[in-house]
Amino acid sequence: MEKLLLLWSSSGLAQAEMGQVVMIAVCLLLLYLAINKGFEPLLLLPIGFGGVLANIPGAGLASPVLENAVHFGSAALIDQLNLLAGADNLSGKALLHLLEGLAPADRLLAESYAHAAGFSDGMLYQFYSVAIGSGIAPLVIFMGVGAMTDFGPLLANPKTLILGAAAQFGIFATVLGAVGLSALGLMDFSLADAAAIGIIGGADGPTAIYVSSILAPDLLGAIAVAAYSYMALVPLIQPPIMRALTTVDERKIVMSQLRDVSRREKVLFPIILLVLVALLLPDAAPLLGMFCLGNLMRESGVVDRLSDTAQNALINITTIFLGLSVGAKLVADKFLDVNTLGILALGIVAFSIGTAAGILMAKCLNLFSKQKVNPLIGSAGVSAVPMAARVSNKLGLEADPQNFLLMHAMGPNVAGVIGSAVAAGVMIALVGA
Amino acid sequence: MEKLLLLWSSSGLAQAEMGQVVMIAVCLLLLYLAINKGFEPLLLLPIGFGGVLANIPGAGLASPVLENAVHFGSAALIDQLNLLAGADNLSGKALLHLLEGLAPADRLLAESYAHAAGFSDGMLYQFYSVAIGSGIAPLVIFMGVGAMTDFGPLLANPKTLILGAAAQFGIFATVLGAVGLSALGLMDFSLADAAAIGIIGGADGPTAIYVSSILAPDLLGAIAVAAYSYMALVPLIQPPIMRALTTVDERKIVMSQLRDVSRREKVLFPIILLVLVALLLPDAAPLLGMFCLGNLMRESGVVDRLSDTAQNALINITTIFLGLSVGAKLVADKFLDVNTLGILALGIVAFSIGTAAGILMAKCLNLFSKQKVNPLIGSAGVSAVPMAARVSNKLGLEADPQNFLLMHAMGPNVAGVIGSAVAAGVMIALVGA
Amino acid sequence: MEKLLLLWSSSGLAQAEMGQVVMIAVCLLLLYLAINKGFEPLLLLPIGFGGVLANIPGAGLASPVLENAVHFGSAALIDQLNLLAGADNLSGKALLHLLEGLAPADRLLAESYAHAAGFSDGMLYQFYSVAIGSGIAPLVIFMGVGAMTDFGPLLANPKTLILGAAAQFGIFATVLGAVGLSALGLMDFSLADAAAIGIIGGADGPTAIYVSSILAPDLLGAIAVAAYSYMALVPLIQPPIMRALTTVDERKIVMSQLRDVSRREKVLFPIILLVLVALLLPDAAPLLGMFCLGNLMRESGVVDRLSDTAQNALINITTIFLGLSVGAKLVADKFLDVNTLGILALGIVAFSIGTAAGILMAKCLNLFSKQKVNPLIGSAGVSAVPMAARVSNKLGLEADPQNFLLMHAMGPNVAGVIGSAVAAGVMIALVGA
Amino acid sequence: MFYGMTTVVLFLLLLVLAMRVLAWFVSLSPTQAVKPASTSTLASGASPNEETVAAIAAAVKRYRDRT
Amino acid sequence: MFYGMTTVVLFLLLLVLAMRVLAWFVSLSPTQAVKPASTSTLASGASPNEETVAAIAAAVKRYRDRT
Amino acid sequence: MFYGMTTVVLFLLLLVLAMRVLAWFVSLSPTQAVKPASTSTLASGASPNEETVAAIAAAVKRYRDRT
Ligand code: NA
Ligand code: NA
Ligand code: NA
Repeated sequence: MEKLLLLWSSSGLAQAEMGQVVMIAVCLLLLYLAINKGFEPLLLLPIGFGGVLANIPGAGLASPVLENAVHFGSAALIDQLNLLAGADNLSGKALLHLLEGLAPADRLLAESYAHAAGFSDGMLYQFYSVAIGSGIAPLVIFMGVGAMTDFGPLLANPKTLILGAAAQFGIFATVLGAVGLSALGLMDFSLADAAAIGIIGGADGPTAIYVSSILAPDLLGAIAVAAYSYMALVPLIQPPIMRALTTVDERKIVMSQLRDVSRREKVLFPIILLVLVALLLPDAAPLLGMFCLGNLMRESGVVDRLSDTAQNALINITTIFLGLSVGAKLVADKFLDVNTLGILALGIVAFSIGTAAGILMAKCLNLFSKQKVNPLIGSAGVSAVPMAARVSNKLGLEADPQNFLLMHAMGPNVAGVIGSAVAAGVMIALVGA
Repeated sequence: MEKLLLLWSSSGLAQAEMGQVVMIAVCLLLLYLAINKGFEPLLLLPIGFGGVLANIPGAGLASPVLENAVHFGSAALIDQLNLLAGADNLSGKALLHLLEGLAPADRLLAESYAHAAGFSDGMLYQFYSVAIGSGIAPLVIFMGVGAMTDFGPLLANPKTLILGAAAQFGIFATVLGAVGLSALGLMDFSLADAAAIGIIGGADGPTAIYVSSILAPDLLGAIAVAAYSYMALVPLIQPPIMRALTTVDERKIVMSQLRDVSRREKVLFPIILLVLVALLLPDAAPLLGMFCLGNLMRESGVVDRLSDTAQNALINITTIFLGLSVGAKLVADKFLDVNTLGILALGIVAFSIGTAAGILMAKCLNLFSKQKVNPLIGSAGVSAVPMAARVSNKLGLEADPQNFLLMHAMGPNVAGVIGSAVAAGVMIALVGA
Repeated sequence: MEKLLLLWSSSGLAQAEMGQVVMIAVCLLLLYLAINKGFEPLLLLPIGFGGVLANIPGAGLASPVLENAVHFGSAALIDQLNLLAGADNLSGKALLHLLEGLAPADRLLAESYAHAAGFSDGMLYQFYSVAIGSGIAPLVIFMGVGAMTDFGPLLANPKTLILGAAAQFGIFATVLGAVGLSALGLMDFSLADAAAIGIIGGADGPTAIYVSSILAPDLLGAIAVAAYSYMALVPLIQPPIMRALTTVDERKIVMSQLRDVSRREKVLFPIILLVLVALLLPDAAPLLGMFCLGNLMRESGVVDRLSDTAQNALINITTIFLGLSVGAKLVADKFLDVNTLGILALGIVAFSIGTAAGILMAKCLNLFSKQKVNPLIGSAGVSAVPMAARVSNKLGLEADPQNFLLMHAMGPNVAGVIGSAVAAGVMIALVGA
Repeated sequence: MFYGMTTVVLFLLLLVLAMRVLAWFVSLSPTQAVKPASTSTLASGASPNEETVAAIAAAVKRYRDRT
Repeated sequence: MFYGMTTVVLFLLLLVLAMRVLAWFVSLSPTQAVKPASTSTLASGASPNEETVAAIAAAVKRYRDRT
Repeated sequence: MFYGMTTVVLFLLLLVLAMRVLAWFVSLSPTQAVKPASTSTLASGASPNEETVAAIAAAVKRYRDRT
């Protein structure tokens, strides 16, 4: 009977906290959206699944060894840890906080006690450390995205890069807004938090995860969920803004055929981009460097087997573990917080401003240029490849069933990827310093 | 000449110990069985190969840096390590034991001495740490197995899950037996050892490796070899037991066609299983969580590229390193031990009891149910997917050439995977506590 | 304005040192050779790209956390590190040197200060640690190469193994030369350096990287670049030597058809090789062990899915990170050194001697054997698979348009892979001891 | 161990129950499989419908043929 | 280094010898290739023979067609 | 943040400029694509030309058919 009690007390139901149950429900909702509504399932399915695992009561899958030891350790172990921490009868978060502040040698000792008592780093915590804590997984995904990206439409019409630049305005406006609202006491975000949140407006998952892993790891879960959700919602968010800011005549503008782009241009472009980044924006070098490597592997045509692997096996493996790792951050005490609502609100603001800025910039360009640009492609500058470009194409077809904008919109679309990576580098340089 | 002597003294022959030679022979036998007899070659080939590498005299491929330093270090290094260990003139295992007991900071210092003297962690030791020490590789393989598993036959006939439950009786009976024999002084297994050995009866490689990496790392090599060998021997082990416990009439029972299972059921099943595990059996959450993730990726139909990778590149890569890592545990002083014989004996007992329990449970179900179950499918409950189901099918065809049991046996077969993972979680909860 | 200054001061241009600019130019040249001239692009493209990244001014992508902290840290952090190092007002390399010499516990403390100040290990440094520092990546690539290698031609004509042995003479002659020149004060290489440089003559990339990661990590960048460049230049380097050392009549020698090799021989060969290595040359066990594993997976025919993965996804993934990691060693203070010129010069000497030794050995064999060997296949013994064999074939066709030597040259060609791995083991045993 | 085996059996019986409930629950709605994402309202932009596919194909073709 | 080169050559000569022994050893038995696993007694359950394959195929077909 | 946005825009404008220069530079030489490696002198041994391919194919065939 004693043993049954032991099993029961180790069961999840007995240890469940309200927050964990709510988070599991939230994550099941994410799974529903991913599977039934097609919300960016490649990421949101593993994220939602990881979130369920992270919130299993009593399993501690998302916790480091010391946290597991403090939460589930025997009285004797807790005493030992108290002694080491120079404390007396502390437990829970107070003890954990002390232990985490110890000098490395003492901390290793505390961890060795915990290991000896049978505790270990949770599975998801290990995934997080390797995939995101090191910064590697988003970079590897970016390499794969680079290997999937065709810069042809952008090279054929360099002007569209300006649309990709304009769309980053959403990022900076949102950061300012978040800082302002925090100054007014309405929200509670540091500058680093605000910068990480703003990047949601870049509509680029790996970039958002990379930046928030550096600037605001505690907000990473909410930021990633917001970024991918809004990317999935692009077909709902963008059209009203696009219709409001354009006239029917503008939407009917037919753009001229894109010129031919030689292979030589395509091969040189990632190298030139790399060199410019190297010389001017070293903080964007990891993201854009890996992106350019992927693109160069694609376009050079001499390492097709590497390019194929980067686009398939490697990016898929990384995506699985990246998703689970993001899920590790969907724990109640970090996600069920009023700040998460703030992040969701600011995220959609960033998206909307970015969309609007792209369109307005396109209209602005038209004032100075003979070659008119259909402003509908401006919204594609937020990236969200290739969804935003498809939305541009769809609205163009609504206005004129013969006006295919897809290829034209791919220019600002891929420019948006570069733009938000550049913005990320600038943020890290400004805020991290 | 001096140099030739140096080369000779560094050669394997000069340093070989009897145990290493015997282990190399054992591992070559494993390779023979894998290649020529088709014994689970996907695992036993890398395991056998890793075992040969681990026993190369003088190479220390399976040893951590300190062990290599203590075994092959110069007199000066040994003196330095003695000083650090507070010992005097110790060497070999005595010194190593002291060093491993040092506080982390001192141990790091000892390791830094060893690194400075040119020693390092052996290749297989590194593989073991990353793949098994962390617990990750068996979990990743379980994800791949999940992505390969079709729960259709089980969902069509939920009753067969009970057969998968019954077959786990072999696990628990064996644990009791091992504990009993140890109490009688006939064997020498702790409760944790016994639990890890019992899981062999689950006929599920990654589960057995996962459990023994937590409960009995020293026995891991023997347990993994026993588990995979007996899985390969299922077509020899099971039929006599199946024939002995069933009448010809029972073997001729024709089961009704399985009903259709909708995609919706298949998508919801892994989620429901996950939630039940989360709430009731957190200790089984890593294994069953990853399994359910793989299955959800498969059935959801929205992340086919992830599912493909989990079933191919990722599981293959992991299998190679898992096999080599298991091989790292096939070293003489752990394997050439009377306990290994005990493990082999207990393992086959567990298999046999599990097989019998599944069949008897099927006959028992028939007492209470109108829809008769062919008891031959009960033995498939031990898992060993899909071998055990094929054996059921084969014996069914022997009794009646028109009686195809394969699909019916797949129900208990996949249920056996769930069953032994649940049993693993229960073991870890009971014994690890 | 202040902020713009901050951004400018963090930009690359403001921090660029001459050496970095030169190294970026060198790496762009590597990219040019890889892409436009087909110089071993699978490795030289990622190496060159990694080299550009490693030299981005101010990014510290190839540096460990302490180096980044010392270079870019605030005055307060530098003070803190000075205190810890027991120094006063040191900075730059002097401080770094002290910090790297600290006992592990203090070093961890220093690193924790650096982490707290926002610094971290650079991306390429992380890749290097995991891929090369651990020794794993070259071994995994060797496994893939093993899985791609057909030993049929070698087994059909074992004599050609002697050609593969002779070609290793280049390695040892070069080591002697480097040691001699250093003794004369003309160069400055230690014995370990010389051994690592000599392996360039093995014409085998992963072997060269593996050996130099153990014996001469600082020279790794130059050695890897030299090895792959000369392998790419085999069609230029070898023909003049081959023509000079053979008569037209010798080049016209027609070799008899190769005998059939049974699958059984092909399966047993890697096992026999493994056992011989295990007993006689434990220091070559990692390299040749993984090579034999790959080949056994290929030939056994029972683990095709593992063999396929080893030849594709796994080797491709590893190649990408191996290349980037080698690039991490292409930093100015290690590469822009007169020693690099020495390495390049010695490397081509090693190649040339190896080529000549292979051809002369073939002629020598012809003195004692009735079955004449076409000496053109001797040069293929340097390995550089399959390029050197193709060169033999080409020169054979020049002499006699019906004399196809390709299959005959594959024997010494794959023998050269074994030969240089054996030589690597011998080097490590002799020099590492 | 007795309790262990009991737990395993109870858990699996619960799972049998859950599977029966699931089958009953699924049988309530018409036997359609889960709708493919492309037919849901939201995803109509995400997963292109027939007409978008045609448009994309045409655009790509024109882009490729433009020389 | 001289001893190093000697070792390499000796090892490779030993390997040549081993290959000759191997070729001789293999030539003793009839030149059949290594038997595919499926024909060995043990594995006959593991790797299904013709009749099992047919049975499985039939079972799968009936399972798929059962609606 | 104002400076941040400015930097982004300036950097991207520079990139536009670089792209225009690139396009102009590429247009100087005849519009051939980058030569495939196999046609360069150096790589002619590396990437086999027609005749080598034929030779290899013939050699492989003879090797395979030799029994
Ligand atoms: Na963007
Ligand atoms: Na089982
Ligand atoms: Na070689």
